[in-house]
Amino acid sequence: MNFELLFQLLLNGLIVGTLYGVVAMCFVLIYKSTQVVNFAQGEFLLIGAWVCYAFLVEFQMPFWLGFVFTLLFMMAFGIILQMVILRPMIGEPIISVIMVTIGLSIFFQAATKWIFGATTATYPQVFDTRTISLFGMQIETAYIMSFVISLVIMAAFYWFFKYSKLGLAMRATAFDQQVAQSLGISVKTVFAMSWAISALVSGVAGIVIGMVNGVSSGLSVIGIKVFPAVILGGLDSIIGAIVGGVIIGLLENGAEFVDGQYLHWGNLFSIAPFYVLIIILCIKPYGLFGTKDIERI
Amino acid sequence: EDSVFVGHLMDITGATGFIGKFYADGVRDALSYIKENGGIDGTPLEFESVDYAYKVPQAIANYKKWRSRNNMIAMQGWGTGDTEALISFVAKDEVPVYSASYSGHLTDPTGKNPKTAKPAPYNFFYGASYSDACRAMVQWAAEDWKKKGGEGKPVFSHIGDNHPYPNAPKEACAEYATELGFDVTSPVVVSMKPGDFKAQCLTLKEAGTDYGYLGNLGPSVVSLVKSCGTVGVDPTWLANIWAGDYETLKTIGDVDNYVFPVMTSFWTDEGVPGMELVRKISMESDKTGEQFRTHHYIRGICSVYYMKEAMEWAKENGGITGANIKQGMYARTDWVPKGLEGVCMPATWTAEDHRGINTVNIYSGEAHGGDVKVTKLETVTLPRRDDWLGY
Amino acid sequence: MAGFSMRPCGDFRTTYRQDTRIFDTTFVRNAAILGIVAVGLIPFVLDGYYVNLFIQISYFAIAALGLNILVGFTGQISLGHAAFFGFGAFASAWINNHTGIPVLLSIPLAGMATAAVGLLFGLPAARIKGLYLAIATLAAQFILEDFFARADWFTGGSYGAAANPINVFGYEIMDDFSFFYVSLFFLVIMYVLGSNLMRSRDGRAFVAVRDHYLSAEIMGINLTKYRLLSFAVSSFYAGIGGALYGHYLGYVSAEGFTILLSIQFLGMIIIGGLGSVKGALMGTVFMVLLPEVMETGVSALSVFDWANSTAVTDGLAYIKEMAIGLAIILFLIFEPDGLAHRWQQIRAYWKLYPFSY
Amino acid sequence: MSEPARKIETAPPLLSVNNIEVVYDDVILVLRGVSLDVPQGSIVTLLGPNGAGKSTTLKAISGLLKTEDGEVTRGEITFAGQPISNRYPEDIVRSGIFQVMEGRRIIEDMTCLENLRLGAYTRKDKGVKDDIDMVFDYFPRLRERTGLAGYLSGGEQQMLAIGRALMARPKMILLDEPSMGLSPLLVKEVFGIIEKINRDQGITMLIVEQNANFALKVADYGYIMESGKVVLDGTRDELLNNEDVKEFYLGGGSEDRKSFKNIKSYKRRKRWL
Amino acid sequence: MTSSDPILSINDVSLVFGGVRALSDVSFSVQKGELFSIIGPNGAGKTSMLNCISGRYHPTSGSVHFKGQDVTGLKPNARAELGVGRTFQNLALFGHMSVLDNIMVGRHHLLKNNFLTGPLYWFSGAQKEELEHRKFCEDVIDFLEISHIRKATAGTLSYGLRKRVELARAVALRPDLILLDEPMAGMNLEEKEDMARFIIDLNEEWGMSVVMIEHDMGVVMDISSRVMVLDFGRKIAAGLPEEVMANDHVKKAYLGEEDDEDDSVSGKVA
Ligand SMILES: Nc1ncnc2c1ncn2[C@@H]1O[C@H](COP(=O)(O)OP(=O)(O)OP(=O)(O)O)[C@@H](O)[C@H]1O
Ligand SMILES: Nc1ncnc2c1ncn2[C@@H]1O[C@H](COP(=O)(O)OP(=O)(O)OP(=O)(O)O)[C@@H](O)[C@H]1O
Ligand SMILES: CC(C)C[C@H](N)C(=O)O
Ligand SMILES: [Mg+2]
Ligand SMILES: [Mg+2]
Repeated sequence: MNFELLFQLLLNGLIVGTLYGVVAMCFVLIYKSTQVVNFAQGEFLLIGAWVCYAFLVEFQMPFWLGFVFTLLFMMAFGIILQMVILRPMIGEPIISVIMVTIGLSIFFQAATKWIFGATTATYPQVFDTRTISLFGMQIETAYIMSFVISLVIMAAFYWFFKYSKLGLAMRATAFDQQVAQSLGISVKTVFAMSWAISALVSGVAGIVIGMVNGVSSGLSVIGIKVFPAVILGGLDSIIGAIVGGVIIGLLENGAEFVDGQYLHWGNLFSIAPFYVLIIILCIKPYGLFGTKDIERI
Repeated sequence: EDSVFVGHLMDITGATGFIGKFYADGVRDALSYIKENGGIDGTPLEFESVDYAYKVPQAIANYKKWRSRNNMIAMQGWGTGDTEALISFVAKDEVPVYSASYSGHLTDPTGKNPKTAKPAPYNFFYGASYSDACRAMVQWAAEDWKKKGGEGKPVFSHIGDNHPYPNAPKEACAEYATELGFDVTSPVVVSMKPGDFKAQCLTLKEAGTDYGYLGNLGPSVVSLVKSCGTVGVDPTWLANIWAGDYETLKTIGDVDNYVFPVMTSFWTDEGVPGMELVRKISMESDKTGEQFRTHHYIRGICSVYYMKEAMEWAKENGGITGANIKQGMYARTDWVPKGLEGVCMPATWTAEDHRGINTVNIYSGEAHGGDVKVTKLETVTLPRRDDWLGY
Repeated sequence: MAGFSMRPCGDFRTTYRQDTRIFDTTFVRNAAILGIVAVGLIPFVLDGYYVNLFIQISYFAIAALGLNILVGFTGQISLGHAAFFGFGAFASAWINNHTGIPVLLSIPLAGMATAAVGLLFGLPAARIKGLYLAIATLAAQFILEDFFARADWFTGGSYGAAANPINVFGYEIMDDFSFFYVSLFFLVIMYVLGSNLMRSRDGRAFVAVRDHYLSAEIMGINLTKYRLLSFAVSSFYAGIGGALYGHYLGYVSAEGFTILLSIQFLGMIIIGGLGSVKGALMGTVFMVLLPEVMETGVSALSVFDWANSTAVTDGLAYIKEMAIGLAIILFLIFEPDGLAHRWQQIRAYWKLYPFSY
Repeated sequence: MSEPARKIETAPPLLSVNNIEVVYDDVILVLRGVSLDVPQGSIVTLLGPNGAGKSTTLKAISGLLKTEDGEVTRGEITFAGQPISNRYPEDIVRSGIFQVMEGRRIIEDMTCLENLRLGAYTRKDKGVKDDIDMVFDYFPRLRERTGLAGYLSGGEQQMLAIGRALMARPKMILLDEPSMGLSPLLVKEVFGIIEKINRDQGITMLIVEQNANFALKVADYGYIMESGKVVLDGTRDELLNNEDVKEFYLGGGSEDRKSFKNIKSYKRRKRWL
Repeated sequence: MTSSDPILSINDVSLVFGGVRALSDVSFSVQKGELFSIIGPNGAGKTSMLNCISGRYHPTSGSVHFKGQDVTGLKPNARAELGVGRTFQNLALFGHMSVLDNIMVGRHHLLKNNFLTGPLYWFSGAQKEELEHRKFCEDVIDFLEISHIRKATAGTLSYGLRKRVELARAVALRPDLILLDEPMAGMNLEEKEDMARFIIDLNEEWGMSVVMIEHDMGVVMDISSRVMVLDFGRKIAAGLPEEVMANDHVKKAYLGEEDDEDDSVSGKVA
């Protein structure tokens, strides 16, 4: 058994996993406040990454400015999207809303390809993407940064939902829109806020991934990849999202180890998380940290 | 017949759209150039280009539609998956298909090689098969290893998705590599969709790969090479033809040792007589004539022109039907379409052997900070071994 | 209390039998039969293009009905329907290729095999609910897709498998014209069976489980059994649809059954109307015709000169995709309950007209 | 029972519903011309059989109809002089009307405390903490229930729902069957509290109730609805003395009440129309 | 009316949720043909008791015997087949089904057709069977006077109507023991009188044993044969209605002192 390789793979899994975790958190945010599973999550990342790219390359902005502009753009994007598309869906069956996000995903997938092309684009070296060596493993500084960012975002989200009034309102809205409205909560505002925050955070994640791997339409597959992460952690748990993300990251890399060294099946890397997902769900039907449905009658 | 109809399947928006667009533009421009300039010896040419997004069922549905509605005579295709799926259909319907799939499986028209699962009598492509191109590069690599003074056996790995296109040369090339004294590892599976491939790179590192065959293309290859760069893995990459071009290298940004095959002249090459026609064709979609074209674009033109000349032969020999076009493909040896001299390489198809081209130009590319440099390494001419026919 | 008796004045029912019919009135039933006959004339009137569209509609609609039984009627969202559809296609091809059982028989057999696989992947449904289950089915989707690409013995691996044409009494159904009738036959049979299921005991149990599983259980419904059963029935439909598809195309490719197709199936039933038998059909028609209409729209543009430069034609490929996404969005914004619901409202309106309130 | 109610006749109506018609789902007509007035500071009760449209009337006022595909198609609702028909529920809450919905509808996956804090969602002032204590004083048993509200018993949930309304400190509360599911002791308490709130805080109340005895005890004025129409209205005393009301809603005083056991035939359903 | 063999007997049932003791060592039995009422303050554990009987909750300790058989470990659906039907405090109808279908679901365990015979409707006897049972359901509908809403979607009905449909659904099960959780909540006097009549008929004419939770003391006093009082999960009294009402503890914890009444609804009423 090659421990060094295993160790490096797991380290890699940890780092990639936190990134999954951040994207997963964006999912959870939307879900927690609107009960909507956002199938366009991957496209949010993509849009964030492309827009930042455009600011940096087309408009030649310095990185910090482009970054801030991207965040502003993403926020506006989230709000406008909610106003135009999702607001009319308030009160409609959840599954219809989910289908709408699928429609959005199709739409943005094509739109970004059209506008930005199907080629992979590389960020200019504005930001230091040096690698540092950690335990004999090369690590991108950007990934380390994302690791820190994720922890910060996670803590912020946790506080937000537990203690802030808007956070409470979001949970109430998710539970029952009619009741929330009867309490004077503007479902529209709540939705707009959650989409805005989610879009913003997705944008950050998109930029981080883009800096390391380049931007291309393929980036949006992350949107599907984090499903297992979200579910493992529990759909409505912020901490669960991070833990789920890390587990998936570790699992992928662990599977690669087993596959590459022993089995040689070839695809364990991408398929193993799904087997594990089913097994874990059978043991813990609400993921690791998800709240149980109240089954009272 | 008052006109001939050619169906054109292209992938612009699908998984291979990144490169598919270049090739599709070549085919489209060539077809409309022919259409506007006299058709097939006076017979008007009709064509329809459909973006099937690299989806096999969509391709088959379109094929059926063209057969029933447009009386399609011949087809310009794209992917390995769809072309291989259509083998029996086109054989039965006698529709010659010129695809951009250089799968070796399409080169045995009669099933002469006992290993051939399905004879492919109506399939043609312009270029060396994926298998032959890989063999040529492996052959080059064997010498390169010696020249560099490498110790022991060099290690070779196939890297690609579990998908007809990357799979096509998998066994053939590994077999030849073993024959040449390589240590061949088990293939490393990397998705055709881009992502973070550091895990797979670590596997390559562990295996000690010296020469890695890249079976995928575009964004996926870019991700892989970049990921490997970050974990400090840099074997000599042997890319398949679709993964080797200026754009890809530029996107990777920083890479040495990137080897790939080429089948035509480059857009920037000077003093090639046939480039005049290529530039005219390019004006079809780019009035300025300034747009840079990749060699995939140019291969698209060659593919159309072989079809065009075979059709002209058919017209003189009993009318433009599928069966006659097929005969037309066998009518010449060391064949270069008129006006494309120096652009397309001399090709020979026979009724028993559809390996039109067995010569591979091997190039090497490197990129530093986005500046790309491409140099020619060698031209390898492979023997037409019978046991290599059809795979 | 208006609105509770939405049937024409003068239509008084005297027996319960009249009240449990699939079609409300004799008139509607006759209209439906007439409709089927009219559809049967399509190949004589319209060209191959439409025949082909109809065939697509039939195999997709069969599978969509299956998905609606699972999602719409039993309330278990599945993101893996395409994989079951694919399994049916491979299974039927395999059965026919390897045992020589005639295609017409291998299709239902493939349905059963798919039902078994569906049951297997449905097992977690005994414990998992809601979106968690939805994602578990997503796992099923990827696991099966991986299986298709890997199981050379069964699917031909990444190269796919050939599927023989249907053979009826020694006559090979090769062309769309005759395949049309085969698919019409299957469509009608499967829809009649589906309607009957939904108005009898087990169909009601499905809906009860969806609407309130806790009280359903107390009413004597075995939750585990029905959750699994709906997976099996749904996969059976998917299998039949898939098998038809395979034999129609003549070739089954491991790539054809992606998550995108699963999503398309979901789109069909959501747009058609969840929990409605005819909704599944309506939604399928919508989803099959949508890209065609977009395509036609786009090619209609080519009469303009500006629309013929490659820049624009390439753009149009994307515009077409975008338009499909947009059409789904717009449709759901304006018609979130689906076509079947609107249909009901239109009918209610006309029946009560002019006293529409 | 003789002390005259406050001078409600002269007070301008805080809420007035004017001949409204409500349609569900574009086709189902449920209210066919309902009018009622709720004077400032009064308690008005709305009685009627199941399915009469009482809850619908309340939802029309609070704007929650929208969420059920319902719509006010004719008529006007004005609150404090402003038209509010078909406005968004959150705006209506902000303007001072708070509805306690039928069937409690608490947020099950939150604690009592969080539910109460949500009641005060529209408030900007600092008094929220004190008001939470006030609610806990009204309903002491809620203080001890620290788990998720979904696990509370039915009655406890009802208390929480009323408490949550108080947290909003509205001008007017619409109560949909507040006594439903409460033990007799609590029913008394709740009505006591309702009255106290009305008296101490001057909050106007519109109460839909089935327990007509209690409702008419606290109410100043009452309306009776059937099949989407108001069929009878009057002051408390008028209604208490109406023969039909006595027979169908009050059961004719507690002494000569006939036993439920002895009702041998079903009531013919009384129609005022 | 009552015979002496118990149809239901509850032996020392306790139920604990985390820290909450919803039931502590409750025992009682219901005789065949009895109309047994459970009363008690809110949160006393009444609904939890019904849930233990119908199988939604499994007691932490103690046992439930139905018709002499130990059913403690059985699932709810198995108990339904043995003949336990119930209604719910918080409505639990199948909201998107018609009233008729809701009631037909009650017949589930009595129907024989299944997913194989159902689709072959006309040929497998499924139709015949459905229609037979439909007739029974119509009788229940007539009995409960809800024929005008037969085709309505259950979810759109008003609260009171839904309660009635729930009762109909439970009756359609043809249970030997029917559990009613506050069947009269949300009804006015007139409707309560009707409901009381239905329940008495179910008990006397249809021969069902009834366990009922109800807060309306008038109804409980008048129609039940025996009453049990729960408080904080404990049984604090049981017996004939008059006996129970006379119990001091019950008066205080549940009814509130009689003479306090006018004070609590003070002011103008006084
Ligand atoms: N969302 C809806 N869609 C269609 N019809 C509805 C809807 N909500 C209520 N109705 C109908 O409107 C009528 C009045 O209902 P409402 O709930 O207002 O009655 P209610 O007077 O509150 O009765 P209850 O005392 O039983 O609560 C009923 O016939 C009901 O079926
Ligand atoms: N599933 C559960 N989890 C946690 N606690 C529960 C659960 N079910 C009931 N309880 C608790 O058990 C106690 C008894 O509840 P139950 O519903 O049986 O009361 P009840 O007597 O029916 O009251 P009510 O008359 O108000 O309906 C309550 O304090 C409740 O919070
Ligand atoms: C991947 C692509 C470049 C398509 C290629 N022609 C194939 O063989 O599939
Ligand atoms: Mg009501
Ligand atoms: Mg209770």
